Amino acid sequence: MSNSSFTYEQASQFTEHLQGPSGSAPDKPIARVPGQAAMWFFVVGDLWIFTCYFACYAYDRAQEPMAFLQGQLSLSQDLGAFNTVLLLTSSLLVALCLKATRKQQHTQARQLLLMGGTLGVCFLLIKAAEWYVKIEAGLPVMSGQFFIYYFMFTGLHFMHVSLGLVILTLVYLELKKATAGNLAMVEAGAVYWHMVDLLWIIIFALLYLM
Amino acid sequence: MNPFRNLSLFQNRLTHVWAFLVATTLASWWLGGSAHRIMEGALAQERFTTTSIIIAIAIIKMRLVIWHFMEVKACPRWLRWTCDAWLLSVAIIVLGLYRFA
Amino acid sequence: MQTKDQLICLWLVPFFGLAFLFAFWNANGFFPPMSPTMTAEEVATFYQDNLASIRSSMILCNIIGLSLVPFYMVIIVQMMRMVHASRVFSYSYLIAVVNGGTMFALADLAWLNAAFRPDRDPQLTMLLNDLAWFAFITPVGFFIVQNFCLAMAILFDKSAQPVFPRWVAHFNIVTALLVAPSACALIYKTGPLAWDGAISFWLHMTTYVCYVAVMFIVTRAAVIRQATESSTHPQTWQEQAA
Amino acid sequence: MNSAAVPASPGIDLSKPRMLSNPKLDQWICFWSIPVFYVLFGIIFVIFGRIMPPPTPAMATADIVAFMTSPYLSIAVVLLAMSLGIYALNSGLMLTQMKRMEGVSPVLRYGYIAVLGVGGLPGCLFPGYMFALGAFRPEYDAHIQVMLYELGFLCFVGSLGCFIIQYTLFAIAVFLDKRQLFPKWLAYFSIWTLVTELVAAPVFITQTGPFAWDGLLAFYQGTIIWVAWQTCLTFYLFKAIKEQPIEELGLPMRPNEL
Repeated sequence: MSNSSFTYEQASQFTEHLQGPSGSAPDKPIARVPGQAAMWFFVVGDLWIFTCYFACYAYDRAQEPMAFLQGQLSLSQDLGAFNTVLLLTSSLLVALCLKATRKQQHTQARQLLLMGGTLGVCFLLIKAAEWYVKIEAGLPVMSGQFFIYYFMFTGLHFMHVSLGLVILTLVYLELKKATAGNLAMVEAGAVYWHMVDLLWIIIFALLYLM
Repeated sequence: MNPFRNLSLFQNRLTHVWAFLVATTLASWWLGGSAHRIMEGALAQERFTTTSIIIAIAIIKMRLVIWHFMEVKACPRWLRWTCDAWLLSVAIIVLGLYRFA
Repeated sequence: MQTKDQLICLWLVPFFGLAFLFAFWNANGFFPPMSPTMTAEEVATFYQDNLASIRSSMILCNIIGLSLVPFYMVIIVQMMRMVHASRVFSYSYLIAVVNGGTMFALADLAWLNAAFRPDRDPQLTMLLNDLAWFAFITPVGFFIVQNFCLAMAILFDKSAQPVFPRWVAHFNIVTALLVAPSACALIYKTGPLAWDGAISFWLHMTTYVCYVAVMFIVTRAAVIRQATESSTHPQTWQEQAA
Repeated sequence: MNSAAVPASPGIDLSKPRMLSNPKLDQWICFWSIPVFYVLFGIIFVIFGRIMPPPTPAMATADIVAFMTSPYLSIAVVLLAMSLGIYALNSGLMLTQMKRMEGVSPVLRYGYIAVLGVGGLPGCLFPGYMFALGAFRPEYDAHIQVMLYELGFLCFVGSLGCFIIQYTLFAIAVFLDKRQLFPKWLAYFSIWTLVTELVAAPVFITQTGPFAWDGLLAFYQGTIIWVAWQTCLTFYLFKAIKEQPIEELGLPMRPNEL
């Protein structure tokens, strides 16, 4: 990967560039992709795969709007919103971690990453609790299409978050080594984690609010 | 040690983006919560307006995450366009199918 | 010396082979096999009448069902001794053996299940019986690939002292071809290709028994040659190369 | 890696005359079995069996009986029973190339062997037998035919476990491979395949809609992604064999190392 040769000097230039010299927008973007190009291939493809799911969901929802609305009302919007905030915060922490890494503040980066990961774990626990309550309430109630979509979307997202936690753990271990080659990996991990956040934003809107 | 040292949290654009994201989340949460009230009347038209706003908010949020957290704003043009094309397609596909299917 | 364990695995073959032959001879309706043209009621009556022999034989088969696996593993180890560009045929052989063995286990379980409750709906008994015969007679694809791999491995062998003689390769191809038509038992209820027919059953079983017997003899010879060679020659290719 | 040249040793006779002048012929045989297998697969499942694309689970009983008793279905299963073994050759080739990866211990390869040794049966041959059973005896009661029909399709579309582990192991191997035998994006591609495969999980609880076994998500999307993945994988296998240096073939290989 050509990105692994990306040095810290370049990284700090890149950060400055992102921020703008005085917080203003950059005039001309640097032709560079954060992380590995392969990771972006995955992210974009994954987003398109999910788009197919969303299309099916929107179509089916239009067929029987009342049944879907009823299913939707039985979900807890409050928990969903809380989970969204959790993931957003976690995303922020990971973005800050990347910033600290670019400044070669590895200890600080690890602390931030750890906090971000902990929020991710909280997200999973809350999701699991939500499922538990739903299943306890009785599966026959949830026989409709809506709940198949609910369990599929949240289940797939759950899987993505779990994979994301594995990736964050690998990034954490990489940060412990604090060698110069790890920046691309931290960036790739951050990109993946933000994608998980991205998917949750739209899933939250579709399943809980729409 | 303070994990946020040297990050100038309050002047940091990432934090501003995050605050905006949380605020819009709460706004769309309030909007979606009003589904309870609309339920009885089940006005498809009114529901569509609410839905459109909620989806629009989600699209804006995703755009912000892509732009600032994923740093796509400093990426080559093809990636920026791919991401924007995706966002636009999601909006069109979801709302179009929801409205006209 | 890694030949003692191989010889042990080899000598399991005659032991378990005799047990297999006994099991099939003992079970009424298997030697010669029952006809696929029987109606559901006839099949059900058949199971009711022959419960003891079917159950005892099939339980025996269930126990020894995969007992030929160690034998095939000896063949794989012998394939590894050959000098090849890659291990590709050994891998394929292993996967084919696993699949073939699973199908036999499935057949046996279906027979036992049919005999478990002889007074059930005759159609269900017939269904289980059909499934068992299908799984027993027709999954020839794995045997074909297995033999093909062994044959190719022998032909590709670059050892100065071939592990298996070349005719074993041809023998493997011929047995695979003889067994192949049995898959047609999925279609025919009468004639030589039905599961009780001359080709699908008799030729298939005879070929298989002969195959195991011949492979037993040549594999044993190969293992014994390995034992004598490894006492005089270096053990690994690295040592040989050194 | 094994960059040592083939040593002239008393145990090896390199001068043997044979059709084997191409030292990679064994791998090429296995490689060309891949297109052969998938062409047969198409003939069996699409042309003769009409199993792909699948008919709907919500079909009327009379139609199910008509589907199950089609004589072409039996022919398809006969072909399947004769040729399914070929996938052992494909898998063997995959394992041979995985063996060349650097920084990958045999553990992934052994897992791959185990998973592939099981995979084809619940997902392919067993459903084939269900269809063959129905076609073999049209005299079965309609409700038995319906059960066989459902069992067949649920196994065919819904058996996921083996393939999910296969994609996972492949992805891990490609990620760890320092040699980059396969490109990194192919590993990510196999994660997509995994995700789209997971979506077939609800086929067991729905009879209509996108998650049914003939559904847009459970069947079509997964199949399209899988076909694309398989195509890319085949291409890169081709490349890997073609670019494998001659010195790496054959010796030194330890006799007992699988």
